[in-house]
Amino acid sequence: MQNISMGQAVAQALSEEMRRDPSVFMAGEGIGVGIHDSPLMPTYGLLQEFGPGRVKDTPVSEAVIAGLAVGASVLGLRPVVEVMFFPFFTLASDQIVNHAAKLRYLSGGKSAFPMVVRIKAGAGFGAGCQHSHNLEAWAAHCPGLKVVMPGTAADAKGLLKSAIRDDNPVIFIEDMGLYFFPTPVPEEDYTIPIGVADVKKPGRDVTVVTWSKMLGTAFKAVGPLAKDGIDIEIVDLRTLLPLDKETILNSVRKTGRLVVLHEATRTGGFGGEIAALAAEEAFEALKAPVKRVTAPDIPVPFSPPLEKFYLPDEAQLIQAIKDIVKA
Amino acid sequence: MQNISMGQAVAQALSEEMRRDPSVFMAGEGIGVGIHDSPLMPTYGLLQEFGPGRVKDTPVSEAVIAGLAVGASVLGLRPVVEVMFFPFFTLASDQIVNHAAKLRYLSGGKSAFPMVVRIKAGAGFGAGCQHSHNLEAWAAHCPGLKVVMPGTAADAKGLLKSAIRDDNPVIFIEDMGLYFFPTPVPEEDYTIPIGVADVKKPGRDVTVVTWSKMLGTAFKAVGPLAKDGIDIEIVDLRTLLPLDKETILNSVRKTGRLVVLHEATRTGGFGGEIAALAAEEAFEALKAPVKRVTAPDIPVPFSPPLEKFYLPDEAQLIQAIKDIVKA
Amino acid sequence: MTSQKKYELYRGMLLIRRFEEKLTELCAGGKVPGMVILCTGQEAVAAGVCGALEKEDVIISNHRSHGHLLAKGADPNLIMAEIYGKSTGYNKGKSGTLHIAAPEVNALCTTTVVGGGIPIVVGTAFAQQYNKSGSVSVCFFGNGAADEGSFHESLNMAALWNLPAIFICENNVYSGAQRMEDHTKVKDIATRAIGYDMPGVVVDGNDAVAVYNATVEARERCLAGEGPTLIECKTYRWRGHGESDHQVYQPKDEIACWMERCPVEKLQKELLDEGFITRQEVLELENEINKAVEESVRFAEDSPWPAPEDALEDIYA
Amino acid sequence: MTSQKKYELYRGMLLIRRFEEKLTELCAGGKVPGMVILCTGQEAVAAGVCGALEKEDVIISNHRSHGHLLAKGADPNLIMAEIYGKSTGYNKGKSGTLHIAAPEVNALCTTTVVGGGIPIVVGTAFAQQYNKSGSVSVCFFGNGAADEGSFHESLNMAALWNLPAIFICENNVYSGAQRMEDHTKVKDIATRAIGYDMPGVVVDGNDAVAVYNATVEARERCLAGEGPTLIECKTYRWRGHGESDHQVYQPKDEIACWMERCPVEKLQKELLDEGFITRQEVLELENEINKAVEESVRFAEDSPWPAPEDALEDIYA
Ligand SMILES: Cc1ncc(C[n+]2csc(CCOP(=O)(O)OP(=O)(O)O)c2C)c(N)n1
Ligand SMILES: Cc1ncc(C[n+]2csc(CCOP(=O)(O)OP(=O)(O)O)c2C)c(N)n1
Ligand SMILES: [Mg+2]
Ligand SMILES: [Mg+2]
Repeated sequence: MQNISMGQAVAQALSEEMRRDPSVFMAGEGIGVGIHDSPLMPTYGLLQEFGPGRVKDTPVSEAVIAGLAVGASVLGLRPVVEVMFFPFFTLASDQIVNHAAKLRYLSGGKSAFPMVVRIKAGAGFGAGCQHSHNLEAWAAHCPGLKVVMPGTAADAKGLLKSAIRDDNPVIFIEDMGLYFFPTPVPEEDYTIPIGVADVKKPGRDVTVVTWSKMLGTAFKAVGPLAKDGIDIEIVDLRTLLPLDKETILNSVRKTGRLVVLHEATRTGGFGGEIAALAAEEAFEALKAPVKRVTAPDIPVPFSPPLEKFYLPDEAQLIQAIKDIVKA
Repeated sequence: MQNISMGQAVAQALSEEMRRDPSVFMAGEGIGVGIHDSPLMPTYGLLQEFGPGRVKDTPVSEAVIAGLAVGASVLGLRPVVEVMFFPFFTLASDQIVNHAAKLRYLSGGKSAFPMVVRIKAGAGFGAGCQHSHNLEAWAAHCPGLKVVMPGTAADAKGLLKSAIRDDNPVIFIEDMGLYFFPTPVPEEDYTIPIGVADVKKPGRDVTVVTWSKMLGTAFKAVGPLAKDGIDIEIVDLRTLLPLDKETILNSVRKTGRLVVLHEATRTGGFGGEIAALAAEEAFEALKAPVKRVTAPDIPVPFSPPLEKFYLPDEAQLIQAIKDIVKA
Repeated sequence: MTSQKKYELYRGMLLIRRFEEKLTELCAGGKVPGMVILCTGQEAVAAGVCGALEKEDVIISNHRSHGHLLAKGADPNLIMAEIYGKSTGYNKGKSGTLHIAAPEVNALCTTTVVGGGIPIVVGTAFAQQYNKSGSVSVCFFGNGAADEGSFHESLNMAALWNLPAIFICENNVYSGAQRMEDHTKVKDIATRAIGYDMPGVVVDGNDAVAVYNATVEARERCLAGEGPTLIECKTYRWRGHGESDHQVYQPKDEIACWMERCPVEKLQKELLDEGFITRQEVLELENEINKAVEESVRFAEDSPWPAPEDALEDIYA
Repeated sequence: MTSQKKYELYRGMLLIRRFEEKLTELCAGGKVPGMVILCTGQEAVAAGVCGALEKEDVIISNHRSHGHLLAKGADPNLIMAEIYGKSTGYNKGKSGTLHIAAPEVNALCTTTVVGGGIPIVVGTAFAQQYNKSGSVSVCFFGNGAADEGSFHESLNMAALWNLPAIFICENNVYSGAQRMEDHTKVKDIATRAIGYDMPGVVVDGNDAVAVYNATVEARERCLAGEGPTLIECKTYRWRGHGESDHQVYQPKDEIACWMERCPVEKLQKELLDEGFITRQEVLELENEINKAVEESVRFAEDSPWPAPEDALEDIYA
């Protein structure tokens, strides 16, 4: 088992898939020659290995980067393109939502669009709201897309391989907060299925459904809560679309309590979907109100104390859990 | 009381506001000289009355149409711009989400962006998924925006006037299914406050939260359910952001049962937010599982029987209500 | 150009014309659902461009697609059935008139998002270059679409990478109800090619032979690795934006003037003048084509509707 | 240009230079949060453009904004405090270095979405035209931004409507780590103006006087109702894209060569040669400016952080 960061795990998945399958190529702004020459970054070293024919630095043109993937994939290539930061998803969204997600349907099932859009996400870098704005709820509201958001380096590697081998457009969202800390990642070639949530920690009292960087926040709450005799079950969604309802519902039916934890802002966030699911399909099992722990409904502010205030933390999670265990 | 369609009610609000306030202007594709020369359309007659200086036909350029509104509003004008169909919101979304919604925050409260973006929405016209795709959940997930989606012509008039007078960016979503049927609309100048839901029909047994065209579908369920002794309360959201939680919660606390009805696809739809709200804050009052009646998770298909299948209808609503009244 | 080739272009245009005239009739009779958008008067663009392509060349089309599809060799029956929304249509009724894809003839994607196809053709051309497939990609779009940001990003990238792409701007004077001078100040869209260091060509879009020749040249450039070309075809939309548009903003004499320059009649006259066909043969051809069109309507009308639950299929591969 | 005016431009450039050199130092010392992006070497663009504007003229800036803001007359203290994220900053710490708005001097919006400001300047210029305010709007953006769709849509609309807008493309050779030839085939971004029937001008972006003159002319066109101008200022980024960029892709001799062409020294030399200032006065000015910069740092460091809950404010008007 190697110890590598999520950035490195992504780079490993990319390079292994590119070696395996010559139809895989990459495109994006500065994915080859970049302004961050760090081996922790997710496309580090790929230009050197695969050359400019397969690792394409592009103009700053998000719409055509996405369109490039749509067109190349319908002819059978497997593009992996990058949207540098999540707010720029807006600029690519017509191609992704109205084209990548819909053109197979519009072909009556004749065509396929095996493409991956990698997106860098997450607040916490002092970059402000035009660089940090988690919009996974947008992508997850678009039938035809798959939406993946790994919470560990090991998951990222296996899920990205699945995404590249998938015959559908996959939005693969990488929280930059996970890029820099090494964790154990298997060395071999493995895939993790898209559409399957993972119970990262079994528990008795409360189900915490979360994804991406917030998985770490959930784990930080385990110890303090255990001291109070509260045993949480952590369900890492990993894939938002298609949603693994069974794993969520089984957990909620077992614990009878649900807290959803995500970094995105609250209103209209994907946490609503999870809470709704429980209220619809695990209602009889629920012993207490559902809770969502999320960012407040504000843009991500720049100043360190403000940005810290923005990000949900384990204290808020612990409080929410205690509230409903008491209830 | 006049009998006019929602298209006419919108046109009336626009012309009255333009007469009242010279800082109001309009821009959009074919809002002046249009391919539909019908008096039922929402911008009919405005070019004649106000001239090409205030009713600006634009190139087919959604990003700059939205940017025009951002820039003009920060200098104190009150632009009302149009996005022709909801899927093209994607093309304007960087300007709307990363700029209109955030620039006030980024100015530290120094600047204001009093602009309205009108969007034509709704399936049912045989135009297919690149013209019909309700994305209100996207807009409602963006702090800094207000999101309004009227369900009657009378509401449209009063809400649009409020939107134009509001000092914030307002996304005003008009379902084209309401454009063509006359209903009573007060003749005088009136506003309806943004952020206030409306109990369109009080009832005892089940709360139905809905908005836009689906309000009519909810009303179609009233009679048949009454025959079975079920009395529904219909809450017309009217505004999705800011969300009138109190009205929703009061109703749910009273009836103990909630069904959310919307036209957009299910997963990630704004119905999740409403269901989550109930599961969080009216949990004790809930007597039965929450239900969502929505379109299935598919793009809007073209063929009439398929498109009909797509649209949620009163039969589905009635079934959902009966299911939870029995439960 | 050989007379034989000219005859093929003529024949192709005639099919498009009659197919769409039938649609006008069907729309007036309320026979087809949704909004139907025709290219009547613009047939020379579809015929001239597609006449210069090989089967494996890709086309990406827009809302005004019937001509492109027919010229690329798509089956009129399957197009008509799709327009009707029948299960036998090219896309099982999911697309309707606005987004027909016919991968069978490499009409890979049709998008009704104005400008939406231009980035996609960058992708298909990239795949052709990447695979050294010796084929090219063509995107059809209107003068209005040339104002979309996607046009700009796409032409820049295509030029930068020398992609085998041909950008066909079908300038029919209007963009919706807006005339060219109401949506851009520039006189020729082709001028914009300079901004990407790409050749930009203006051709008479009512002359199928001129369109054909320009396309052949652009295709050769593509295959020689010299990159993309922007071809602006000046033409005119005889009918409204769609069949429900009453054309109140289109001057009657302007329409009349352009009808004088009918691209189908032009080629017919040349072929008659050259003695390649006789009046009798024209009548026979008309007859044959009318039959094919009638047959497509019969096929569509006799075809079953999709079952409602079919709507749930074809989302994921 | 009068020597007095030239002196003002020189003085403005010197302030920008020293202000940003200080930021380089602060970043290296880990004193300021987030990613700081400097315009060192490009000062002549900010100074030349803003020197030609009146107070009521609007500027819309981008991620490389400090120069624009200072040249437009923004307060160094409030900029520095904002960069530090302090409550006394222009935007109470909500913006940081990347999106500073200083409505006080009509630096209305700064957006770090590449190309995002270009549509906005169409809006401000429209408002000025609508209100017959006799002022103009200027948008600063880079060579990279000129590939975004927003550039295209905006220039087309601005030209179509004859808006009083000036588009300043600050071509510093790079777009992130990509050189100009890696992101577009065209040699001069200004060429693209032809595609909108708009004047496109190339100027030496290291010559504040040339930039000033081009802006004056463009501004006069605006005010005469003759519409917008695209001005491309050829310049160079001495430092990395941001302060954390180690410039591995920027050839050392290229940097050295451009440092030879320092815009600040150029004007200083001219003023000395003209005898308008003496070496002594230069030293005094340096001194004064260094003090102002130090003062801005002191102001920022002494200022309080915003309270966490302040994050909840300023969303809605
Ligand atoms: C992104 C987008 N905006 C607006 C529309 C509505 N619309 C459909 S066709 C059209 C005009 C397009 O004009 P042009 O590109 O010249 O094509 P033409 O219809 O003339 O063939 C418009 C505005 C659309 N379908 N997509
Ligand atoms: C829409 C968008 N895409 C990508 C980025 C990341 N990014 C920031 S600056 C930059 C390069 C811009 O180059 P240029 O416009 O030439 O400006 P310069 O940095 O050289 O001043 C990129 C790609 C961004 N901020 N916004
Ligand atoms: Mg046209
Ligand atoms: Mg640059």
